[in-house]
Amino acid sequence: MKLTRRKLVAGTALAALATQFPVRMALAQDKQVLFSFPQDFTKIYTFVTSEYSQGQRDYISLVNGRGGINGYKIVAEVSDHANDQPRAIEAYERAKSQGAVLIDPLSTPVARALVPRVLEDKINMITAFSGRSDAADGTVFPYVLPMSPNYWTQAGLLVDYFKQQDGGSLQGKTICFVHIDTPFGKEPLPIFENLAAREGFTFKAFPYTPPGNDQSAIWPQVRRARPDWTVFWGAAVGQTVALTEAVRNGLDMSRVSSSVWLSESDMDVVGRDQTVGVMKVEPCASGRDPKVIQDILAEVVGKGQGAGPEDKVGTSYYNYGVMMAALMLEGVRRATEIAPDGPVTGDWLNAGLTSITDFTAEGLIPPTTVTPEDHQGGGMGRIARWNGEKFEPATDWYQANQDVVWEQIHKYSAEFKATGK
Amino acid sequence: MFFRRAGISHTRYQQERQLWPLPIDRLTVLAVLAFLIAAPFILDRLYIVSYLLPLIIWSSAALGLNLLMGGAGQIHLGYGAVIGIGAYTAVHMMRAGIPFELAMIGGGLAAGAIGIVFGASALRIKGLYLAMATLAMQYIVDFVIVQFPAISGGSQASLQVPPVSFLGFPIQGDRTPYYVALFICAMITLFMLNVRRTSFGRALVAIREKDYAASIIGVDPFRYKLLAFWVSSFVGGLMGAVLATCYYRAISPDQFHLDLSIQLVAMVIVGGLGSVLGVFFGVSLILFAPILLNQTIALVADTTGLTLPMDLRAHLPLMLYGGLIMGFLLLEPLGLAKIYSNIRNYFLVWPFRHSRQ
Amino acid sequence: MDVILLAELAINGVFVGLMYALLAAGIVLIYKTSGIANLAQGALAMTGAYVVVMLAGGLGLSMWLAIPLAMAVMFLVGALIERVALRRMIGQPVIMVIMLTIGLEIFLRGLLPGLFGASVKRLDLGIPNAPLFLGDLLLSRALLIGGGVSLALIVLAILFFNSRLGVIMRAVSDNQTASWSVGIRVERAIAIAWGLSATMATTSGVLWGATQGVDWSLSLLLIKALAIAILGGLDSMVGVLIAGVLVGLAESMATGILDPIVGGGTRDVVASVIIVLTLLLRPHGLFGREHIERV
Amino acid sequence: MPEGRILNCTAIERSFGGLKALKGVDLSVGQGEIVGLVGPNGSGKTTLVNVMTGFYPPDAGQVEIFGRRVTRLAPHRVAKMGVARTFQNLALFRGMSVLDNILVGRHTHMRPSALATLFYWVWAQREELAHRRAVEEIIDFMQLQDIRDEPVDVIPMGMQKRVELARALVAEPRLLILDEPMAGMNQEEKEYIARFILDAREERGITILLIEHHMDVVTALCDRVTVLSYGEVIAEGEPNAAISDPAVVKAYLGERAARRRTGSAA
Repeated sequence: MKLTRRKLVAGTALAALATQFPVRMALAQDKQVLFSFPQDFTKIYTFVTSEYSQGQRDYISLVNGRGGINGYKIVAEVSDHANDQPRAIEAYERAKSQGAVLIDPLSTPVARALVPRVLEDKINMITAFSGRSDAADGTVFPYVLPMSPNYWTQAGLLVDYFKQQDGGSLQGKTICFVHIDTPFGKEPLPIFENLAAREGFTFKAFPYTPPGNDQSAIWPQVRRARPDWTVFWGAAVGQTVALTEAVRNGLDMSRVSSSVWLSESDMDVVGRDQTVGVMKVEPCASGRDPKVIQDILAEVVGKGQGAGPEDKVGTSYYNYGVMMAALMLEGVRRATEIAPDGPVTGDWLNAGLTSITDFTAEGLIPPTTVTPEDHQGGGMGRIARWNGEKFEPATDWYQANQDVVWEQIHKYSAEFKATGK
Repeated sequence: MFFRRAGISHTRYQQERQLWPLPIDRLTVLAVLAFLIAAPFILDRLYIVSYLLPLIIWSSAALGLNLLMGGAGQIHLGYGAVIGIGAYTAVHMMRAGIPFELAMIGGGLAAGAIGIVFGASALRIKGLYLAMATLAMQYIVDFVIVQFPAISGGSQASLQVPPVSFLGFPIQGDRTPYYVALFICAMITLFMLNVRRTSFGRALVAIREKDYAASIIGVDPFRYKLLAFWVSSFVGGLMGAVLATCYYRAISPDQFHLDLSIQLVAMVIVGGLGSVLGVFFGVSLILFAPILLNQTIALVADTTGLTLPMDLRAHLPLMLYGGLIMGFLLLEPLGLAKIYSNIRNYFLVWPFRHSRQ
Repeated sequence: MDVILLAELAINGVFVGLMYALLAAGIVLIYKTSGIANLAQGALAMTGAYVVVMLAGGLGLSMWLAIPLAMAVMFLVGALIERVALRRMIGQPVIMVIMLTIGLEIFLRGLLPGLFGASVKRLDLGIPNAPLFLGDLLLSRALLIGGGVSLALIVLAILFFNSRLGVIMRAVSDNQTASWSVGIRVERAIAIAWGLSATMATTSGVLWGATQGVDWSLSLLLIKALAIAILGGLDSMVGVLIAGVLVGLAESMATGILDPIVGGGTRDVVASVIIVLTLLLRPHGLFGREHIERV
Repeated sequence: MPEGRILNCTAIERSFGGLKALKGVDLSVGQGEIVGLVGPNGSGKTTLVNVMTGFYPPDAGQVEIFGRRVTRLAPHRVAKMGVARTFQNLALFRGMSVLDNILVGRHTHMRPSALATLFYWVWAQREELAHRRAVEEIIDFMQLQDIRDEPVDVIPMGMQKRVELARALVAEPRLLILDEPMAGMNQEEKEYIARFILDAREERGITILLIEHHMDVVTALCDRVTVLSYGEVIAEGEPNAAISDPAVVKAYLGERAARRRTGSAA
């Protein structure tokens, strides 16, 4: 009995060791660019990751299916880090050993933890809608690339939109901000506070305890503050609960908004028809209309090579995934144009990524320009409203209040540079 | 090879009280130590930085918890917070220019001081109630760290560890952090092994087993309970500093949440409560099982084309983690240490399996 | 301070507290019969809610059929957990039993999202969200109904303890060996306690799931339930009821009054402070019997 | 009564809830005596010992040990004064070997420190080995050589009692309190323990307070006995005389089971 158990253990250990090798052998083939996508499929980011990852993988399949980029194939290693830093670090170090030139952890805590490593190892880390907002400053964070409107920019867009709607002035108005009480939730505070001073509106913040499954004591306070506009800022359960409580407290849905973290499935949970009018910030188009999504449907999903359920294609988060994959691959394309024969290194890809100019992914995303200084990509987005079926754009792509945003970016990046915070 | 105990007789108390009275054990220890020292030169760096290093650090921390739980019999579900206190104290000290060696001690002292507060509740309550109290304290410490930007590091809630050195060696790259952690781990391991053969350790066991009987022998239960909390918190705080400096390099509050506390308790239990060697086994299993499972699934998918739905695949490690905890408690409550000692005892007397050990 | 706001916070607090208390009642039920604190109670609530969603969404059953069915299923699940796992742990140190329930919690948190999908699922009870105004005072129907159902179930649980089966359970909790010797089937009583507890957890999961949607985070309800169970006294059903109201009120008031002062969400920390203070000042809780292992 | 009182209890009262367990008990033990404490079950013997050794503070009355008032002193402080005791239900430390169990008994003579543990070879080793010598003497005295390295929970009950006695003796106490050391033993084992108790007094000069049910043992070993019933002293003095005191006979005859036991003992 003892011996059989021992054999079992030994066998398992051997099998486990054996798994260490195959990926390495695949590396022997040349002309490929290795991306590492360790993401959180099981803990905090479950609400977004599966759709986001599906979009990324489908887009990469689309490009690879068309023969790759100037002779290079893209290989993406997807794994689960469960928002757990040791596992994320393991995944990162593994990716580094295997020669990955880009990592997309899609998690704010993981991204923050990896910052010192990527800066040292010169591996490009994509921090779309996550990580440090001040990483937009490419001079301080050369290898950290958000390439998407950061939270400060999103807050700036929202305030500007409110101002447009209220006839060009927010003087004397009240904006309530209900946010999850984490660094991520607190991040937009300085932007709102600065803009409150500049535009003359009253700003009130209401933090709720993560993950925010009970906000019943928050929203009566919000209602009683009689806000002209309400912004709720959280993720996952916190978002749906916030929206439900907003409905229950009878707030006017057309004056309630969130960040990029609102999706069709949130609306399903709250009730599609109860939330008509609610706003979100869109970094890219949603739905199946954009040409890229049509191409994916035809060339990837249509051939049965889709990475996930077909009905998820075209959701907001799916399109975020496509958007980020498109930007990464545009970076690869630029890199192959700058140095066609590589060598494929972090610096090689970095040069490509930071020379993306007016890229729109055939209409999916606003014109995006990434430079060595500006890693945010211009900070354009739009406001969309839920119409009961889908998110409908309420504005064109535009940018707003970037002066305030960049003031913050420089302030914090300077602090990072000075004190290593 | 055969009957490894044969021909060994001790003639002095000192010989008999050695850490490893059998020559075969001393040989094994030396071999493992030699391997660990040579590892950075013979293994791929990946295995150093993301396997051996966390293994060493987590084991050292779990040893601290093991002293408290296995040694003194006190439950602690807030050990992650203790480690966090040490890490934050040490990092703030290093950022103020205090050398790593002192900051490390400072982290340990701060964690020890607050650990005493945790422990004070153990003077009034025990068992389940102590578990609840420490659980609640974990939440309170989390709250305090997050709520005070002065502690957590401003709006980004992230603190980078400045470049520091240990005994003159700059802690950077892949090797130095590993050796620093290995050195500290060796010290803590020696300490924990020695505990079992000194009056201090015996007093702890006495408290654990029957505190009324301990007190009539002259062991002050209050003093030793607090001392157990103090020592284990000190080790936790020390390891917090090492964790931050040698492994994370930047700390944020979520590194020290309840998950870490539960993970450490699971490691100690899966390894075998009270066993020093078991801790290393437990840490290896809990730390690496999810990673290996992930890779095995990926391998199966690659070779056989058999794929699992993404959600199921992603959640399998979590099930395995929970399953491991339950499985060990139900099938082998004494943990991996017991399994190891069964095997060892079998081979010690092999082929005479019925000999007395 | 705005009186109406205070009143609203108080009313919300009481009803939310009752909803938490329902989960705590399950913990108390198990503790009363077997002396085990079930830290997987939150995960059981999550499991129950998932089962409802699967029965309703997956099999297309109506909600009013799915919920009773799920409660029956969960009764069996609870009894099964006791039979397979907890019964073997008799005589083991407390820490082992606590860890077993934590292991179970982790396992369930992996199993259900793994099998049925991790994204948030909708669970619609058909309670209208439209606000209900009482003068200037707003009442949330969902909270009223949730709190009401919880109150009814806890009262039922108290009555149950005076029924024949309840008397048996009380006997078991008082002295297992003695119960054995007078012919009470202790194992069966404990298994029933687990089954009932899982059923109550399911109700609780459904009520919370209707507000927040169903995903793993339902298991986080545990800490509140624990605070209530400890404040009330781990072996007192009446204590749960009163502690539930108190904790709900305290949290709601803290959110309204403390948050602006601290500048952060104090809600969860209130529960923790309640646990610590209770344990230090009155370890057996407000209504528990004083037979705690003391030093 | 000999000079140099070791233990002196005066008017000890103690109640639990409504139950008065001790109602003004007086008891004294002189230097070098073996004093028996007997009485039917529930008469308060163990409670009295618990009061003496600091487990329960008395509601009223005084305890003096070696001429010092120890009322309200914590048990470990009483132990430090040179008092050792054994328990009615064994109180050995599972998870340690016989040797380590006895070594714990040396606690009051050692200077345990966490730091010394880290630097074992420099600070702790010499002390450990010195005390090991004292322990080996007791092991020889109690004839425990064979089972020295066994885990304490696997050895037979009689041996466990002996280990507990060894643990008490190794502390080099001046006063030793034995709470039913022979409960559940056969005749041979009882004789062994009786021998050890006498030797402990003869060779080590230890004063002994003995709680015992076996009347043959009590009359054979003790210089004096004190008889308790319902928390009161009902007889005191030379063993044979005290036991045949009418009040004592009555107290024991109250129960049929008790009568059988005294009958067989006499």
